[in-house]
Amino acid sequence: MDLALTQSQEMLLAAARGMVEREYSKENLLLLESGDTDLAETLWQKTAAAGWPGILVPTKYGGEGGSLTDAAVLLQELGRAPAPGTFFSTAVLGVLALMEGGSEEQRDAVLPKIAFGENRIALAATESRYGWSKSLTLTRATASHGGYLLHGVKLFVQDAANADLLLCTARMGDGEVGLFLVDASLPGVSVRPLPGFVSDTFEIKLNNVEVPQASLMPGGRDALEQAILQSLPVLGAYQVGACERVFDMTLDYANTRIQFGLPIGRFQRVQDHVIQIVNLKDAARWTTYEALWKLDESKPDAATAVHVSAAVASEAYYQSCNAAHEVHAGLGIMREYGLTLHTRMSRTLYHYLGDPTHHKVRLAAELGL
Amino acid sequence: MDLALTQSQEMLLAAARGMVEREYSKENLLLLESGDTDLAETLWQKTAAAGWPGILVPTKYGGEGGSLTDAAVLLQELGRAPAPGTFFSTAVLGVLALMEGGSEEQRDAVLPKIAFGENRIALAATESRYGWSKSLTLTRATASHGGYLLHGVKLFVQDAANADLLLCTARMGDGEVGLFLVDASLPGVSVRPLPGFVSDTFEIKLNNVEVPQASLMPGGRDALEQAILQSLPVLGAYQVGACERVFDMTLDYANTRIQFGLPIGRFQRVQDHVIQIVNLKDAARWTTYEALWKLDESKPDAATAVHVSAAVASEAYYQSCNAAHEVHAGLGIMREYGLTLHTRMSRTLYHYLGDPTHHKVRLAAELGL
Amino acid sequence: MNFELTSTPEQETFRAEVRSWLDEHAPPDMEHPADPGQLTPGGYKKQRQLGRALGKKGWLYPTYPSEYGGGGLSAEEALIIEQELDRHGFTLPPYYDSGGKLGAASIMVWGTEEQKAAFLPPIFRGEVRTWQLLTEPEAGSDLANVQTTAHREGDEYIINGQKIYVGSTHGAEMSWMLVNTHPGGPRHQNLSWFMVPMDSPGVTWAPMDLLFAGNERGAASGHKQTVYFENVRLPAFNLIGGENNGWRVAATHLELEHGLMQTSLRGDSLWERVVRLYKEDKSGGTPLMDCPDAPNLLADMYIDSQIGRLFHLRNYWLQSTGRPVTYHGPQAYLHVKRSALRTAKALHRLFGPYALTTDQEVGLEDGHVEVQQRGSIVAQHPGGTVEIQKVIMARRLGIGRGEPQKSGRLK
Amino acid sequence: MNFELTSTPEQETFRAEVRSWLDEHAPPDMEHPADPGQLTPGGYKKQRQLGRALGKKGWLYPTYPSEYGGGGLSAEEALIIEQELDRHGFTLPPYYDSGGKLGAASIMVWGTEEQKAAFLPPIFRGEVRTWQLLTEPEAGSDLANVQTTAHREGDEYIINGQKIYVGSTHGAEMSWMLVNTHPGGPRHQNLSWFMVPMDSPGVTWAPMDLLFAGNERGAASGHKQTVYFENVRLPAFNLIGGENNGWRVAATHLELEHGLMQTSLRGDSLWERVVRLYKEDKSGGTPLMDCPDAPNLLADMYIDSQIGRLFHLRNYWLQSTGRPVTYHGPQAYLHVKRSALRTAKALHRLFGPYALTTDQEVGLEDGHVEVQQRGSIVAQHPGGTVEIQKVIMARRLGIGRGEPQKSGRLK
Repeated sequence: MDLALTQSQEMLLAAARGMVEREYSKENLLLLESGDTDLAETLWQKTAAAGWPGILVPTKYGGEGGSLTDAAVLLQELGRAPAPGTFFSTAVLGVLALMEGGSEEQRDAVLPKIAFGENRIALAATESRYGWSKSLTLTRATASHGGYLLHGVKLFVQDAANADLLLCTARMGDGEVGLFLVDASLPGVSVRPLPGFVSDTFEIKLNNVEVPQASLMPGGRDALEQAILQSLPVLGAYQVGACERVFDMTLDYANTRIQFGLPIGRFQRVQDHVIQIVNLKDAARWTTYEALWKLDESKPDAATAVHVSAAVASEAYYQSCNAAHEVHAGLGIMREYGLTLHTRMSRTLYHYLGDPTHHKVRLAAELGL
Repeated sequence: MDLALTQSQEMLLAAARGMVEREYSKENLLLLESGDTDLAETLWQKTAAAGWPGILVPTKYGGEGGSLTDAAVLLQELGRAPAPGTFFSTAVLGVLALMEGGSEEQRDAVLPKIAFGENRIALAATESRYGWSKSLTLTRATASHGGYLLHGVKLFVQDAANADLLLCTARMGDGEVGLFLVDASLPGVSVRPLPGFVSDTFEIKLNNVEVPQASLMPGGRDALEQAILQSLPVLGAYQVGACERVFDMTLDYANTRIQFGLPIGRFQRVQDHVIQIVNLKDAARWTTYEALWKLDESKPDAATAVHVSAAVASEAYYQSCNAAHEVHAGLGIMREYGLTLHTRMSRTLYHYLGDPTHHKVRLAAELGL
Repeated sequence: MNFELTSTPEQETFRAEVRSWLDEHAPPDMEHPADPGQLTPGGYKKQRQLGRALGKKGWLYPTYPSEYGGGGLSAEEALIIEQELDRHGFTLPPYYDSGGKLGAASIMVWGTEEQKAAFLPPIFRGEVRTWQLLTEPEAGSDLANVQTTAHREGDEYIINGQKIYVGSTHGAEMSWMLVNTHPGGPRHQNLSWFMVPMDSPGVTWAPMDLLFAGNERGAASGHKQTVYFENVRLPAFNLIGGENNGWRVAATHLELEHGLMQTSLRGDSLWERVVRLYKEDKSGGTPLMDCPDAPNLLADMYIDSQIGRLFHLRNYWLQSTGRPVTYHGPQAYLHVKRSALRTAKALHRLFGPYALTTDQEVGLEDGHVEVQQRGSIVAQHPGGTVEIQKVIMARRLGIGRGEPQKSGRLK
Repeated sequence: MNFELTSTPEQETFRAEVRSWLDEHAPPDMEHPADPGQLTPGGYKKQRQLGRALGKKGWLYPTYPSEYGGGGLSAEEALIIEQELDRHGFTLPPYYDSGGKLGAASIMVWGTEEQKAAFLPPIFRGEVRTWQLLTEPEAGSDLANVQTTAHREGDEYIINGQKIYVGSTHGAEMSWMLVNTHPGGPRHQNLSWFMVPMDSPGVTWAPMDLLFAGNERGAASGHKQTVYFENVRLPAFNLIGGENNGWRVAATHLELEHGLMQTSLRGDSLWERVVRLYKEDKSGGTPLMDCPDAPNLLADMYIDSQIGRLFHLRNYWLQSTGRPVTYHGPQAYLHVKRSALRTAKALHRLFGPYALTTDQEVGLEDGHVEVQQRGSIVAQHPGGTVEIQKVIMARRLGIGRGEPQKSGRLK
């Protein structure tokens, strides 16, 4: 047993932390939140220049061929910011979906471009009834001119703003759900941001979009399931990093904010909020990294560990933000302070790829209950 | 609007408090817990001598003809002790079941005796699969010699030790569930206490017990449902009184126990446990008394209020005991201190007549959800 | 016992009068944005118009003496006005006027006859709306740690400093504030309480950029402001309750802020919206997550709302019958704050991302559900954090002290 | 990263050796009562017999130096012994020996060579079992508030006082205790730490009547005792670490008690029992309540047990690799205490009254479920209440202090 990161992971982590602190600074994130798309582009280019998007791309496609744990180390640092989800959607979920479900042609065409930061992917799977079961896919794929016509509405799609490619589910003529890799610039594709207490969430309308036969991914919906399963603890690592940052902010505030002549952290009620965050973040960390290890080692009970970690990490981020708000009181809700960047993201990630209830139902199934 | 008790209720409360403090003292309750059946008999006779068992019995049967709220005042004081459930099973649940479902002959025969403390009743309804739905009744009532043969096992029956009469459900020849008033001394009835973390809980075996036709209660199972509904907030009042006593004990201990040179109640973490008890007990009190008022006034939404109060009161008593244990630490688990009398009772009442989950399901149904 | 807010025949006559008056005088097309920060100047103008009309009848501050512009009415009659306004979707006053609701209580207790006559009628008649200025960057939970100063020069005080989390979107005519008039003086004996015309030279304000603007119960407040004071000169007449006596003056309205003000005893409108969504969904209409314990979550929400209603009903009863009120205000407030977070979580679990968007096409209930998500977080601190509510409860219950602390004077 | 407790081939050989030794030497028909208070004298005798056999091989306290009767083995080898004992349903030692587990650490750090040679070998060889005597009526959370006194006369100390919540059902040969040797002296500098033969004249004990007897993790303890000291004379040799230095001596073992001792890294046996009950019920066997969120409750139970396992695994890793260990012990302990209450509630909801009875016919799992109901409440205070765990965590994290506090020395 050894719960430490490898030396190269430690180096990756240190480099990532430096870059994230520099580029995904609070100031920049507040600008992104205000809709600064030029900055989003600049930051993506810098991320690409660091070679990060290729972390999971096999070396034969020009990537790093890293493990899920390697990717998790990067995500953990991005979560501290909290950086936008483009990287996760593209370099984790997108790459894994292509590896699990793409044709050799699709991999050849796309993976090298991802590794070099030239393609960004968004997963367009959820629809009017939000959830992750196959039966909820209403978008239709109709055979037409040797290709397909896609028609339907995808709701609550993450990170679609700058995506070139959409991973799109659609119901085929035979009733099965197929998975398509769709060029987002095709006629009939329209993308609309959804305002509110969410981060980078969109509606995508597919109005009889003509796609070639080759856009169908042979692995289908099952491959997507598999990709999501592998992605979940990598996303969990992002939530762990985010919890760590929320903890750092809160501990620092508890130690420096003076009220009644004392740092507020001397009051037991305030301490208890901080302790709650520590407990949540540690639970998230260790369940997440065990799930990553089990996936990387192809352990038979990896799925069980994944659902545990997904339920724990989403809940941990959500509740850590709540506890941080209790400690910060008025300051915490000031946008410029930066805590609400996390609060907003914690809400978005709470349901994304399945909320804790969903994962507990899946966990119970894995345990044969 | 007036949330105060009436003057006569206030007088009843004061008298009840005095008597409960005197007769149902901690010392006596510890003896009862150890199985002192002579004392149980003595205490029952004193309770009967005070006229309490007739509180809900209509005057024409020799009782007080009081309202549910009147009965609740008594129960609240008994809950402070916490006194055994015989009084509730007999004078509340038993009387209401007879009123709702008994024949005129049954009422004539039994109600006056209850009012004078000469009969005690236990409800023998639950069986191997615990719960309150009709489908769970497996005990059979077979027509025989102009009466019935009852055969089956009743599990987790409360307060059966000194009961003369059993309110017993059984499945009739036509598949419906009937309700019988059964003489507990009949051949074939055997009563066995169940040990553990419960109070006054029994198994009753009915081995082909011959009962006369007249023991069938015409109101049937529906009348029992109705009686239970009315009894629930009266039991809730018992839980409210119990919470009050747990609060008193805990506040007193927090104020007098010195550690680190201070009363432990000066520490915020200890305060928070006490505050939790106050919040729980007040929530239980006001939901309970509103439900009582709605029942007494025959408000159309009384059932909704009953299920709210039942869920809240059971949870409140359970969690108040837990919070009290956190404050009392080692002292709380010493039997002679008396807190565990409440803890044990809070567990028993948690599931009795439906646990909070059950009442929330019923509540959702009442709300049309 | 009787849990019903019953009315006498006279009160029912009064209700009919209020109802028909409101049908006539409530301006048409009044705005009810989910996020009160979205209230337009025109919408605000209509609220003030209704306020002035109510004020003229003495119905804006109905229980205050009519000699000062109040209505001289009973608590029951005031409740009738509140209930009838509620049918139009408004509270009393129909705009954020926390300064009036809280400050007026202090002026009634601590003001001289001249001060009452000068300050109260414009507020009670709806001509003036008032902000409260309490919180400062260094005075949050520790409200007595005021750094804004005032020193006397002749018949004037000169004020310097800043206050945060103030008021709402559309300006105010008056404010009241706690100011340090004895820097270095003993804690709680160094503060004074002033009425401040907001058009005084040297008073400026700017909106704060917050997670959510409206967070007050009752009339939603809109954007909060930072208010700056630079050599603001104020007549000594505007000092209420005497120099360095401000903490005692503030104790009067803090009691109100700590949960005793809530007279809205109706059901929970959010609950009604959610039930409608849930039922519509069951018949295939709106979007519900696959949530196996939905009935349990909804039951918990309902129970929370009932406990909140009963705590407020009890407080109203205690107060209106002159019974001792101690920990009860903060208890109700604590419940409101805590259950808001539970409800937010339940709604997120029930409706998933639908609960989080204000989008006109897919957002739920014109954004009211999304607003609750943000508002429940913001609601944790105004009027004192959860921790402060518990501090007060513990003192009032006498936990660790033996002797329970009495509550502040209300009248 | 690697979360697996992998073994080298040498370690696997060792495991095989332990396993076959245990198959041979573990007495047959050892008792495993759900409530350890039910352990018979005969059952206890067998536990001690196994303990002495283990002790002879150095496997009872495997990581301690062999010169004192320990095994001189690695942490990994000790874990193998624990795992193999666990297959027989026992911990290491196979009886309650908290005095040995905790006290030995202090003697190793603070004892003189002579003291180590005198006190440790009998414990490590299983000839002596030891109780810890810490809590007093006035010294609970405030463990330093010891009222039991000792004063020196010549080469002896004379002890008077009482200790509560001590040991277990079937007696002990030795105890160690904290005693006040400087009444009126400064806090934390007035205590001394003694080894006490329990057959010393003037030592008596009586069982306490508690909600539940066994509450320690590891080997269940059985009934707790009150131990009385009346003019008990003790050689000065039995004073460990010097007069009035007892608080520092105790800090060594308190660290262990605050959650770092748990090396049981296996799954949760209660969880396995419950899953079996649940699955049997689904096929019509055992009694389950009508509980719509049963899968959710079971998932929560499972998640709690996984977090507990991972916290302990992390602590074991931190400790065995010499990494800094600060708040981690109390964190794991807090989780164990808290999740025990959650689990109790879930079991009550799942199984209703079945969860509460030890009845041989209808009780679940020979009463193990009922015992958990009582045990989870009792488990809240030993080794420090939930509040004390948080106090330590807050200090170690430096909340409100800036500078995190270092943990006590372990070796």
